[in-house]
Amino acid sequence: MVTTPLSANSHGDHASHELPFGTLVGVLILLMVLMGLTIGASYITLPSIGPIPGIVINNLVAVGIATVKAALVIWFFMGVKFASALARIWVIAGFLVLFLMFGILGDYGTRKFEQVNGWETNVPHNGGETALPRVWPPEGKPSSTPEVEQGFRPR
Amino acid sequence: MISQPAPAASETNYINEFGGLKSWLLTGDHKRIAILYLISVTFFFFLGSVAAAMIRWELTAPAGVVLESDTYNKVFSSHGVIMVFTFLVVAIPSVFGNFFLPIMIGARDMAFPRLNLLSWYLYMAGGILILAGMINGGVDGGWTFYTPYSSMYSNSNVTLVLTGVFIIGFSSITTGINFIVTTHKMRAPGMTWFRLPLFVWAHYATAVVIILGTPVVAITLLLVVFERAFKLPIFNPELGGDPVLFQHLFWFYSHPAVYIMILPAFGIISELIANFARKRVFGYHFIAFSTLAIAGLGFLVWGHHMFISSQSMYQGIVFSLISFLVAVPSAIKVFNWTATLYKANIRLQSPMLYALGFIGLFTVGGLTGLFLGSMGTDVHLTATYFVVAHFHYVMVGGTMTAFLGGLHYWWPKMTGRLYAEGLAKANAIIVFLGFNLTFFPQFIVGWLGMPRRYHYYYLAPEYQVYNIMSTLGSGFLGIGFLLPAFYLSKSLMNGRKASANPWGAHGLEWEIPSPPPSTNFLQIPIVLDEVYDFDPVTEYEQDRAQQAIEHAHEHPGMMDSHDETASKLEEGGH
Amino acid sequence: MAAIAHDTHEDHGALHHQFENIEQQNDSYIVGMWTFLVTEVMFFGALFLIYTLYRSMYQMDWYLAHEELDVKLGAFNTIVLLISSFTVAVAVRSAQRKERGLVLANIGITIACAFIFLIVKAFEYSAKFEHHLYPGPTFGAVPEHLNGANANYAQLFYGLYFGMTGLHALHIIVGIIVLSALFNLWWRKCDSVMKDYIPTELVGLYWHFVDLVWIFLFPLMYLMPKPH
Amino acid sequence: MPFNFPLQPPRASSFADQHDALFYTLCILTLLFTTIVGFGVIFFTIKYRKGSPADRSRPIYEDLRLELSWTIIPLILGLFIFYWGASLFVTMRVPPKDAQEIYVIGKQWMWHVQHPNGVRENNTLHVPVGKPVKLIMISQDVIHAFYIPAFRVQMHVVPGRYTTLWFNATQPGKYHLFCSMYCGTQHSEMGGTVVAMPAKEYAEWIANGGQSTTPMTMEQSGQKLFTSLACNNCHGAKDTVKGPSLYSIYNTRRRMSNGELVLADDAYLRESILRPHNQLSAGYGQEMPEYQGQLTEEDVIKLVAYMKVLGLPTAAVPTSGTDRGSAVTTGARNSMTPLSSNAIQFQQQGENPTDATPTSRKGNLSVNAIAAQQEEAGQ
Repeated sequence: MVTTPLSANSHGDHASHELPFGTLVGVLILLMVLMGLTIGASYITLPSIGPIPGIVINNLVAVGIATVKAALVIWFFMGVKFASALARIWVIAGFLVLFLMFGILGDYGTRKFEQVNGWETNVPHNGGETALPRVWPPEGKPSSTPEVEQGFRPR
Repeated sequence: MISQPAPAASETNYINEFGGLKSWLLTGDHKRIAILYLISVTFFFFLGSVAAAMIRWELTAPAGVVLESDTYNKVFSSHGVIMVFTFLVVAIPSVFGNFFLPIMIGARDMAFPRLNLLSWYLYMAGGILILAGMINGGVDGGWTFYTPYSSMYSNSNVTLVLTGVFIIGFSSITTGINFIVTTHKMRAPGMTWFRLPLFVWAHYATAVVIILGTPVVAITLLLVVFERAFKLPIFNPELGGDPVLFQHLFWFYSHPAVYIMILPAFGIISELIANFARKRVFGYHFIAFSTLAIAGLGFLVWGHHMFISSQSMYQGIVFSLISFLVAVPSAIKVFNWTATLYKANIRLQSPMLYALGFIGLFTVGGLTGLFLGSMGTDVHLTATYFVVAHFHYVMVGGTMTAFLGGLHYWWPKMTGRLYAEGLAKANAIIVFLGFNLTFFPQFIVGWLGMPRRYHYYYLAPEYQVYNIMSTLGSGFLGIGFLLPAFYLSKSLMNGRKASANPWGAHGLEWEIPSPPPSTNFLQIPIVLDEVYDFDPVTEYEQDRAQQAIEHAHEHPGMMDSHDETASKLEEGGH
Repeated sequence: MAAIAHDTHEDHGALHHQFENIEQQNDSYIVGMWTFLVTEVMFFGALFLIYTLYRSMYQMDWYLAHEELDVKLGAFNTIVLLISSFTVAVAVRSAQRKERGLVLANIGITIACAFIFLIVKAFEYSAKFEHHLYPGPTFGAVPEHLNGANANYAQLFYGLYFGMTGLHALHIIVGIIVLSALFNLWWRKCDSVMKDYIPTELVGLYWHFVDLVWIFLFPLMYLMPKPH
Repeated sequence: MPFNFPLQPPRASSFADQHDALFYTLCILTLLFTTIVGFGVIFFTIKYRKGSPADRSRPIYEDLRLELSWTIIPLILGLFIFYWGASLFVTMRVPPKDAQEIYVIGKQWMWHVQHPNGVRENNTLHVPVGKPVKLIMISQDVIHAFYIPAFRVQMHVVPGRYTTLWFNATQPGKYHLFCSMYCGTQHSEMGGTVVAMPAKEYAEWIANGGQSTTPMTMEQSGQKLFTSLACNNCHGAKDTVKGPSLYSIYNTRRRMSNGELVLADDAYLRESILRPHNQLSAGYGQEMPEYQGQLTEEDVIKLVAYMKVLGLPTAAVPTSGTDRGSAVTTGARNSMTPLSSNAIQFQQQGENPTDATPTSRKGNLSVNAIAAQQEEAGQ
């Protein structure tokens, strides 16, 4: 029988891929534990490390744990452990391009270096009346997040 | 290639094996699905062209001719939406890719025939939604649908049309999945990656871009729909949302989408150049890898559509840099195609004329891209007719020309009929000239500063002369698009039957009868020889021999050197 | 060749005409499914991107707004989904071992979990609607439920909350349909699933993905740390 | 209908020369490469046409040196162009500290410009020559783009975010001003004129509160007010959902919402400008803001004078070119009247996004077209 090129990366008989039941249970328990960990971590406020503020670390921890959980599911439940190299390439490619897309955030990260001042402050005659017809800043509690101060929107 | 029993042996082919409309609408055969696609994209292209004609007519006078501004805005938006989403993105992959990718790699069908059929139905559903939106009330906002105009201010059928585009997105995703799996898993024995025709490489790269890009625009447009339908305030500046974020997400797909439109065209051109120059493509590996490079880098340049959209200057610089990097692979292709012609045996048949025209037009289109990739000039030229001209040089001069070239090249294989070659050649020249007359003046008028999507330009009447030239050219272009419809459909009725390989071309699709049998191959071929396996010298001698014979038949009695070579060849030759 | 392929594998489902042998067919389906999941990743990825951006802009308001969500319900739903993901994995395993009873049981549990998830979600949504926390002109009509967050940014938050969880719920519903179809096939002892574990595996992959999305949604939506 | 073939836009700012240098360099490169490729294609096609007696022995299929050369050379050229373009862009993007600031608001479908001392104008921008000018821009509704071809500058005007644009005009004169980002029905008419005047004249112009020093007829100044107050946003050539048309309204009988017929004489027009809600035309709500206390009697007289000729055969409309600078001048009248009127309009749109008021512009066009043609004649 002529071997087609695919058999290079095809894995013969798939029936040999079943995980031991114990492993599955173990993964499930691990996932539960990690979930508890996330909930717990979200209530304690972590200290800042050097320049990185604590809130960022909190978020990193949360996302990190979620990523570990995701990895567990992908590796064991979804059987990437056994999948063909091709399937793995696709898994990686997907997350890689997703990562590229987050480059969009770079725009917002670097924009604050060339922020544009509004005109309320430096138009003498209209006493700081905003040029915007809409009520601005909008009603409700004025936000106190640092990013806002850095000119994501006119203040 | 070893394999096929004598071609033309089989009388039944994919067209006549099963009869009845039902057998077409429920078919899983990639060839029949390709034909369904061919009919539908032609229909949509016709609609888009009508809109284009209206635009051109309206622009002959600075203060418009017949239309109200609202109507005009809806017309140009319809032109953009129809041409981009229902023609350019779909046409080449879904028609020629669908038809020939499995044949070229020696497979009986796509990996997932039913998915393939589903993609056509999705396409039609989306297309019908779009048309519905345009018929009852129309849509404006241009094909880019920038927020907040599209999400908060437009009072046209944006919701309906965007839903249609969303659905069409899934149609191309399913096609992409099919291409990827098929190329990876269905190659015939011996069909190694570097024996793949460049057409297949191009479609593989395209599929990758489709898979990774389309979902992003799908969700983005869906969010606009939600904002209109359920007041979901994602891009609403009044609530602190950011309309520029929409542009980021939109172009993250829509720049790669440009490569979805042009890469398959590259594939077709590589086929045409190689087969009509009777010579292996120069730098096969470089073209193949440049295709992948374009697909990869294409995901990193979306920001060059946004240099002046209040995007951060620093990120803009990065995008500009990468944009210049992505220009290089395109240059590589053009030079390689040109080099292929060196020491070749060039047949100037109609598909080749389109291919040569493509090289010229794409060169101009690509180089004018540098004007827009370099930030300094982009500030002045972006959002003017310069962009319109650049885009049309790449998309009409590139993709559309390649589509026509491919159509002429594979028509005998798809239908089993030969068309009027003379008319086809003339048409290729009409298209080339008409195109340049249409779009070159737009470079100038854009450089003068005429913004795109303008209905009236009475504030700057000096633009009129170029607009009139452009409209004249569009007339010729229109003829160039109608003529093929005429002589191709005529060939269906009374065209001569086509042999299995009317062009003397090289490739698996030419080793099976035309039109091919339903299962493509009676037996899966085993590929032994390289791709585009021509030898210029023997090709040359055969040409001379053939000429000599023709010559001898014209002037019987007269003997000259030609006939000697001819007789020699006829003894020892074939 | 196809004939040979059939001889070497007696215990598999139908071989479609376009394939040469069963490995090719199985591999194609698996790779195809993964490719589809990649598109799904990008699909939700864009939403997560938007979420990240706006949250970084309006941290405090979003924190205040998210306090309205019920962590207990969220956690409960997470547990439900994790369990369902586990049972699907077991179902696939049993499908490979051709243990029909186990497969049916596990798919059944999964479907049940899916319904529980949806019901809980329905309760959460209805609460939000009562409190006028759905985007639109009447948003924030009951200010005390904003916990002092800026109404506009809170509306952004709930816009994304409904958008993302809504799309996720949609995927769950699709999952229920597919799982039920699979269950039906096993119930009727169809060869297509009995002899070939691939259909079960594909549905499993899809369901795991739905679970994955929630694994990220839960901490991001319900568990914001207090900005400090 | 001028059929000359203009080949380049006027160069009127300090950027123009730098920009054109890069532009023409790119043109030369394009020409060069197109010629190379085109010549190659044609030459080979002729030399190696089917059966031509050319030598085809030892054909080459791969040549690394060749490939590298046409990979590296375009790359180097590209990087060079990139550096040039990027550096030019940075200079265009970073305004000098001492630049004079002018504030621009884009809204459907007009440009509202406000000079530092409070002088306002619409669809016209007066700038001094030889001084760097920095525009601080924001949009009230959709994304617009502020585009002055002669200055080679263009920038989006985004709602909810300030953007800047700076230039240094070098040539006095009138230049086109366009909105180059699609913004709805009248997108193509959302433009006007940039008037670059010598610094001294500009100073005078500012000092006179934006009055051009040349005297104007009542109708002309009325027209200026009419546009500067954005009356034509609602009162177009035809009745629209937003407002009744004022075309040839003078001395016609109008049906009021309370059913009575009223003669539209001077008194009525004045009344409905200052206190529109007292006598609502049939079928219209109280959208129109009251101009009581916002306009001087003089302004009102000018407006009424304009309404008398508005919509008559356009030849009869005495226009003042496209110099439609506003006349809202001194102290008390420096409040944001035209804006706050649009504020109401904006908030309505905010609540009801789909209300984007399509209006026919044909009638309005005639006036503007005349104006444009007069400008042509003037230049």
